[in-house]
Amino acid sequence: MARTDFGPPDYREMLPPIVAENYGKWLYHEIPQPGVIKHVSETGAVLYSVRMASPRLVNSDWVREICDIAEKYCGGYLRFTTRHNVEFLVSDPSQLQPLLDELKARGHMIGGAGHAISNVVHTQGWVHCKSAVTDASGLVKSVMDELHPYFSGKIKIPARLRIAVACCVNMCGACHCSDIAIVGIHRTVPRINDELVAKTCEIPTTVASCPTGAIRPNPKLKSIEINAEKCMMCGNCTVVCPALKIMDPENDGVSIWVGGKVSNARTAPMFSRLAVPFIKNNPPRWPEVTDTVKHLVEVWAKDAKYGERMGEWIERIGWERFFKLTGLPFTEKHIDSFTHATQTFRSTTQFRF
Amino acid sequence: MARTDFGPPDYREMLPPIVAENYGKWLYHEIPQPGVIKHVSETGAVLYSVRMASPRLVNSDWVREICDIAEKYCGGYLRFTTRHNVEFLVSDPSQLQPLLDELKARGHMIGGAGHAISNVVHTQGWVHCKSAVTDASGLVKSVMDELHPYFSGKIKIPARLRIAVACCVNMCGACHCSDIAIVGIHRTVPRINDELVAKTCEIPTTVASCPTGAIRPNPKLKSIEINAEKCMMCGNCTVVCPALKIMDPENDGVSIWVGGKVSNARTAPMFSRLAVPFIKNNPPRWPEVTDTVKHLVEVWAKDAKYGERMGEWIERIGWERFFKLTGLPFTEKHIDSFTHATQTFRSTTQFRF
Amino acid sequence: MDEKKTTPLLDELEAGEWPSFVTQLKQAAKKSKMAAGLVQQLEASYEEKIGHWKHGGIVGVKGYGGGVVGRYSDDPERFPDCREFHTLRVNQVAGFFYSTKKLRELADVWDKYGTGLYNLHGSTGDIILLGTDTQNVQPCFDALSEIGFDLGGSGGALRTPSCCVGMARCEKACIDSMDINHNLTLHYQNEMHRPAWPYKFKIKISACPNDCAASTARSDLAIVGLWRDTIEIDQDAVREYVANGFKLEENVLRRCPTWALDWDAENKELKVKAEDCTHCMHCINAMPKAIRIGKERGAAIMIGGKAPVVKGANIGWVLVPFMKMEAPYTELKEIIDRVTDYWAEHGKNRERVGELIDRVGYATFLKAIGLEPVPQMVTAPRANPYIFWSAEEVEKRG
Amino acid sequence: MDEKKTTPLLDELEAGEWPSFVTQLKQAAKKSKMAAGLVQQLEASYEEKIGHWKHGGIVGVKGYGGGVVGRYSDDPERFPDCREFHTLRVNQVAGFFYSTKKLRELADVWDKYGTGLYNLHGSTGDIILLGTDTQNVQPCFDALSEIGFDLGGSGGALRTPSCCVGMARCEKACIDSMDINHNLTLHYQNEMHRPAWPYKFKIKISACPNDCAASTARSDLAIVGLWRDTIEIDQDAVREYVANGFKLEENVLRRCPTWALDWDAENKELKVKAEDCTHCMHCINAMPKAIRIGKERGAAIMIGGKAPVVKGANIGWVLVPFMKMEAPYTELKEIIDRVTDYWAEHGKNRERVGELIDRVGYATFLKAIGLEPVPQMVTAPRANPYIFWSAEEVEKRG
Ligand code: SRM
Ligand code: SRM
Ligand code: SRM
Ligand code: SRM
Ligand code: SF4
Ligand code: SF4
Ligand code: SF4
Ligand code: SF4
Ligand code: SF4
Ligand code: SF4
Ligand code: SF4
Ligand code: SF4
Repeated sequence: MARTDFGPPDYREMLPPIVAENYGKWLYHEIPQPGVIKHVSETGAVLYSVRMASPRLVNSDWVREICDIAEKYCGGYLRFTTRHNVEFLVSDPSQLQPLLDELKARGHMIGGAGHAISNVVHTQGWVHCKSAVTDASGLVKSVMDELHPYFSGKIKIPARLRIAVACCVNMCGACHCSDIAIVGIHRTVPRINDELVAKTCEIPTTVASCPTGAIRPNPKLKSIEINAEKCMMCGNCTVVCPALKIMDPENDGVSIWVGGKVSNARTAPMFSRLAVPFIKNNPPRWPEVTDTVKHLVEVWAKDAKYGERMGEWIERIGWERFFKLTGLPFTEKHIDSFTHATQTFRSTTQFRF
Repeated sequence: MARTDFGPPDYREMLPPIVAENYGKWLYHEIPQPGVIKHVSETGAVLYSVRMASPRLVNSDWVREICDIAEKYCGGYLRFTTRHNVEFLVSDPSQLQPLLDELKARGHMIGGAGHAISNVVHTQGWVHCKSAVTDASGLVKSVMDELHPYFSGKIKIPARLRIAVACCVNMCGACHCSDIAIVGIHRTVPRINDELVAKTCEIPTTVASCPTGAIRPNPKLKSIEINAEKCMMCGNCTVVCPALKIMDPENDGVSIWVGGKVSNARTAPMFSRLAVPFIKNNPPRWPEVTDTVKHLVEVWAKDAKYGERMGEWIERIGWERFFKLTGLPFTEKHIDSFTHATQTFRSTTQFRF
Repeated sequence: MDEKKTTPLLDELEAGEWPSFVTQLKQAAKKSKMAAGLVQQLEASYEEKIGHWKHGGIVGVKGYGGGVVGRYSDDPERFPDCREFHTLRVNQVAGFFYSTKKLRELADVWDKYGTGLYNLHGSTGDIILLGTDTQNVQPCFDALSEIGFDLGGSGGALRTPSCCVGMARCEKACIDSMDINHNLTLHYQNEMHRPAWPYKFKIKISACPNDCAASTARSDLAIVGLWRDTIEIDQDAVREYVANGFKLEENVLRRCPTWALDWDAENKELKVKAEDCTHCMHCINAMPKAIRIGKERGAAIMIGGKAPVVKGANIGWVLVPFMKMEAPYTELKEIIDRVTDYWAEHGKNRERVGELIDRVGYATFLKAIGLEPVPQMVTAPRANPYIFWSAEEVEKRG
Repeated sequence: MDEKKTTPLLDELEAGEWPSFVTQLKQAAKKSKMAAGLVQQLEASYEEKIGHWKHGGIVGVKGYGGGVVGRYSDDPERFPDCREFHTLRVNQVAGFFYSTKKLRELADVWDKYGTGLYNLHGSTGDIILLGTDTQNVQPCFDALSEIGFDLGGSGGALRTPSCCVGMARCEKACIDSMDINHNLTLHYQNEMHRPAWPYKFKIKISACPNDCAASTARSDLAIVGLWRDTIEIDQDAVREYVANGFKLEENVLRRCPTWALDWDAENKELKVKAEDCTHCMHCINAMPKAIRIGKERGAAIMIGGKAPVVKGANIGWVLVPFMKMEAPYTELKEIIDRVTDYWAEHGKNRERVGELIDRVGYATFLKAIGLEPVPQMVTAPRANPYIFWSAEEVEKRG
């Protein structure tokens, strides 16, 4: 029998010597140029980290290519970031420029550090998930083809901006707390295959799975029925009972959310909040989505103060002004209708016109 | 048959001439001395309003006494404030001092204007309400006997401080939004008189009246039973079914709440929040309550900035420090357990030690 | 029973500087047996730490369904003199202004038909006449109507609206709170006197966001005066404040919630970024001689304020960010009617309008009363993806 | 089927500057039939605007209950080459550091047993090996174990913990995030590999409140480094910033959330009111050469973070405001055990720990796991009067 429960390789064996030697001794950092972070240690050691964009969905040739590069310039070590970029760790300053040159020559993109748009945290999409309402990788590629100058530092912005994409409301990733999030949503009530329900689904479990109590048994058909007025198209019942189908190419699409953040820097973490309730799926390039995202970035970049994240900017100017400045319509969809909805209703006369 | 639906006397017939003449024309005001507000009109008219404490629960002799005074100094008009103080409106500046002297001579207390503690908004208590867990008037009297120097201006404070007292959680008045609130609470589960329930109560209505679903029918006895673990002692069922008794002299008492406000000045209105979960009823003078309230006022007055209300002060220093500075214990009772509880849990590492 | 006539506990509440309600009670007790009965029962409550009133029966006057709160002792044998102790809720004058003549008439009536005890005023704003028996209720009301005082509301009905002093004595008034109060009170007499609603409904009016009538916190529908243009700054007066050592930076600029104010030290000018001002009143409150409310005045309507019973307290939510307020307040009344009609039809028993909105959703409520959603209604849009879509909004499926 | 082999829609995603996943897929397709099948099915999804995967069956390796996500095409006739397309979740190295040697070994194994397609990394942090069939799962795992790579979690189990780079390359690290990550991953192999819990459970570790691992938002139990004494200020370095035109007032003082910083312009000294600092990182982030984290270091434990399904998203709540973090992290593990034991016992099916806490109440939860309530746990105490009292806390009634 195979070994089990041995865990991952020990990180200590995966560290470049400069990191092992200066572990816990770093003093400060600078960002001398886009995508390059210089860390200085109390030992005097200096480390340059070069950040390279990755499509995240990669193949073995790509893996071998970055290994080639890391062997050439970085003693055979590299790392990935929590947002799926690659980092080449250069301990010999003379190797920095040659590395950058080679990356450029090979067509790789450098950037994402400091006040920039970094890689997009995203999900499986049609590539691999059964729940996908849209394709995450395609959206990322389309959006970043527009926004790459904000990654590479060609266009400067006031602060970090984090984008995330999720192919359904499960939001595998960071959508609930991102500066801009793109989330696949349904807009129609699940369709019931009564015969299949009778055959394959546990009725009580299915009824219980609905957070709004929209489902009740239909004893005549040994199936269930859904109260359309109460259904918020969350899809939860379809996970429990595969005889319910919610996928609807005509009506599924994406929503756009803004102003979330994760860090505790300055302000507490914030949830992303609804900006655009619905845009139709328009593969392969989702032009309405990319236009909207770009527009949001531009309006924010123009009006925000130095260091002010999207959500902090909106908090300062107010959502009233956000909708005015962006020109996005405010609709009844924007008003919360879920459990803690009342907590978002404004109970003060302090607002802007 | 008597006239009906004619409404109250017309306010226009109840206004002193200076008010009628300068209606809508006031320019600015000053508070030249405690309890005296000077309003200046664009017509040049000057009005002095003298604010006098009232016990609110008064008799006809008292009414006639203030009428006497108003006739002597104010042309036969007076008003009450929204916090139940009396206001004498003096249009002839030469009458101001004599009025003040006479009020003093008669033993009345002047104050409550500007940065002061004004009258206590309160409720019926044992004087008149069937739901009263404590006596509101007695608490007010006891507390204000301690705090009157803050009303009369003998002790200065950084901002307005509003106190409210309610004899049960119905909070008739302002307790849910007061700088300091004293609220009568129960701590034991209603006792059931099964026979009486069977005779006098609608079981389904009683079951439905419980917000936590703690009540279920007891068909054997044609009565109900209460799940003690789920009961939050709100008393709602006892309103619907008089065969349930929640009054418990041993265990009823008062709780203290802080940091609420009503105005939209600077900050949005705020709810009062739990400071002390329970103090035993100790009539006639509730010394533990008055000590605590006085202590709260003193700690706030010492630490708050100019113009900073209790809730604004706490917002600035944090609840961690509030509990430290006041020495009040923080307990599991302080952690919300009701509908929107999670919205008060701290989801950031930003806090003080 | 005679030793009972001493009230050692209550007596302690006659000491001290704050005006004593016990003194008021005892004075009344000298003239009114019923008031004397109350004193005895109250002393017992102080001794036993428990109230002695029981669930009220229905007491009323002809033609009205409310306005009287029935009250009975739970131990009429022991406290026979206050076995019945009803209160009448009486419409106060808007702004609580009175001529002494009117107050004296009132005192005479109440001495005749009741204990001569009052709350001036009740927390909702009524004149509360405290303590009479069933047989005196109708004669008392008849006598009140002679002198022009009508009853307020109780039960599933409108309560007497109440308001701040507003234009009568305040430089910050953006609307005529007292006139609105009086007008609505007259207009809605039927809704006040004949309970036909799921529960109580309260209206309060403050003429500016300082909210001296506590309207947003304490009424189902609050009318709060404000302006939609810019604050008015008298630069000379500002300079005078500054010259007198007023801490402009610390006490005003830093406290403006939106940093809308800037002091141009060079030109000695206070500048306001109009689009940033959220009319929080602070600079106006702090410098009443130099800063005034704007010129384009009206009111915000806030909906759903209430105390905690039983789903938790609410502070009213923005329903209409701005509405002009000119007599006869037709637009306002239309909104009130649409709100109360919808609530009357859809509200459950003992469900305040705020709880109804919570239950059905704000969007549904707005649609039902015909208002467009605007961002002022929320502090932030939804954070959850659980959006409702109706069949009409989407493409039909094959 | 041959005309199907063209992929006009996907091809459009090879243009543009951003690295193309389509290029990656197509390269893989050249070597792997299964990858080629995926490309065809994906093109169909782009055409039809609908996914083509169906509910997965259970696929696994011997000895483990999870770590493999089974995936089947919903139209195997049409897309026979990717009729099975399972993924393996593989424990990443703490901090995502790799020697190229290890990565090459991995690539060799995966080319042999699967499509050669990966997510580097999955959103939870695993190495995701994307696409193999049922018969290759076990051999693949055996080969992986040869080179020292173990599986991650799926189902009702712990997920592979993940962390920020921390001490390895960051001056702000208050704790050794990578070591904690590695230690916990090894310690909890059983909890990861043999699902025995109501639902998934995630742990993430960030070595300071900047939270570069997104731990508070994205894990059930987050460990966030911080300090409990004071920030360290190098006054000379501050002066240098100021001398170089750094906007101290505008960019630091005004942005400190608690106004804890003051610039003494006379003595050119930056002062901090230690008791006001909430370690928000801002001044440290803004002036990394001048301001450093404090000396008394440890971590806060945050509980309950998660995505929206199905009761709404949570950002983790303070469970422990401060805990020292020294290997072997015994105190931390005790807390984790007590939390997961309680949750395993009381959680409903598909109920995350945050939802459980919401349901039973924070006080109940704290009591169950033996923690004292402290004010750091809440942003404010309760505003409603609905306090629970137990029979033991009150006087017995007769
Ligand atoms: C490499 C990485 C950690 C890792 O283990 O992989 C990292 C590294 C650093 N972060 Fe980060 N952060 C990394 C993900 C994050 C994340 C998580 C995320 O984006 O999903 C966050 C939370 C983002 C959010 O709030 O939504 C994050 C919030 C920060 C912040 C606070 C930013 C803010 O103002 O809100 C700082 C402080 C700063 O930059 O001033 C910071 C600072 C830094 C510093 C400067 C720390 C240091 O002194 O070394 C590092 C250089 C970063 C840079 O990009 O400028 N890092 N950082 C991650 C790089 C991801 C990437 O490829 O872009
Ligand atoms: C692969 C991955 C997305 C990716 O492209 O990286 C993923 C994929 C799936 N997630 Fe996820 N989740 C992934 C990270 C996340 C994250 C992010 C994180 O861990 O930081 C979240 C948000 C954080 C959280 O856990 O709440 C996340 C929240 C969910 C949820 C919603 C859970 C909730 O309580 O709200 C579901 C729904 C469920 O469990 O039924 C879900 C369910 C799923 C399922 C298993 C849906 C399903 O039943 O088929 C997806 C399998 C897709 C597939 O075909 O492989 N996934 N999922 C990520 C795991 C890779 C890894 O192991 O590294
Ligand atoms: C007379 C009265 C209105 C009435 O129609 O009766 C009134 C009158 C004035 N209020 Fe008020 N307020 C009155 C109840 C209130 C209330 C309601 C309450 O306390 O229940 C509030 C809301 C309190 C709260 O937030 O909890 C209130 C919040 C204010 C504020 C905002 C205070 C703040 O900083 O939060 C101001 C502005 C100021 O004083 O700077 C204000 C200002 C004023 C001014 C200065 C307005 C003016 O320019 O004339 C008046 C003189 C008041 C004084 O006491 O200094 N008034 N004021 C009420 C006197 C009650 C009393 O007897 O004490
Ligand atoms: C008399 C008065 C207290 C006072 O001492 O001034 C009062 C007295 C009672 N209130 Fe009240 N409420 C009074 C103002 C209020 C206020 C304050 C206000 O209106 O600004 C509130 C809070 C605001 C609100 O309406 O939410 C208030 C919230 C309640 C509640 C809780 C309602 C809720 O939805 O949370 C109840 C409970 C109920 O209705 O069952 C209640 C119920 C009661 C009852 C009718 C309880 C009962 O069934 O016996 C009390 C009758 C006492 C009695 O013996 O007269 N009373 N009640 C006030 C009415 C006088 C007046 O007409 O002017
Ligand atoms: S977000 Fe939804 S569709 Fe996308 S990978 Fe996660 S569970 Fe699948
Ligand atoms: S989609 Fe969601 S809301 Fe609609 S019936 Fe299914 S579980 Fe209920
Ligand atoms: S607070 Fe409670 S006890 Fe007091 S008057 Fe109101 S309903 Fe009666
Ligand atoms: S007191 Fe309240 S919580 Fe307890 S049983 Fe009665 S209604 Fe329910
Ligand atoms: S609410 Fe405004 S207008 Fe009315 S009295 Fe108070 S300060 Fe004056
Ligand atoms: S009214 Fe308030 S928000 Fe407007 S400028 Fe003055 S202080 Fe600022
Ligand atoms: S979380 Fe803090 S310690 Fe970790 S990498 Fe980010 S800044 Fe550095
Ligand atoms: S860490 Fe944040 S809270 Fe502390 S002094 Fe610096 S900016 Fe202020």
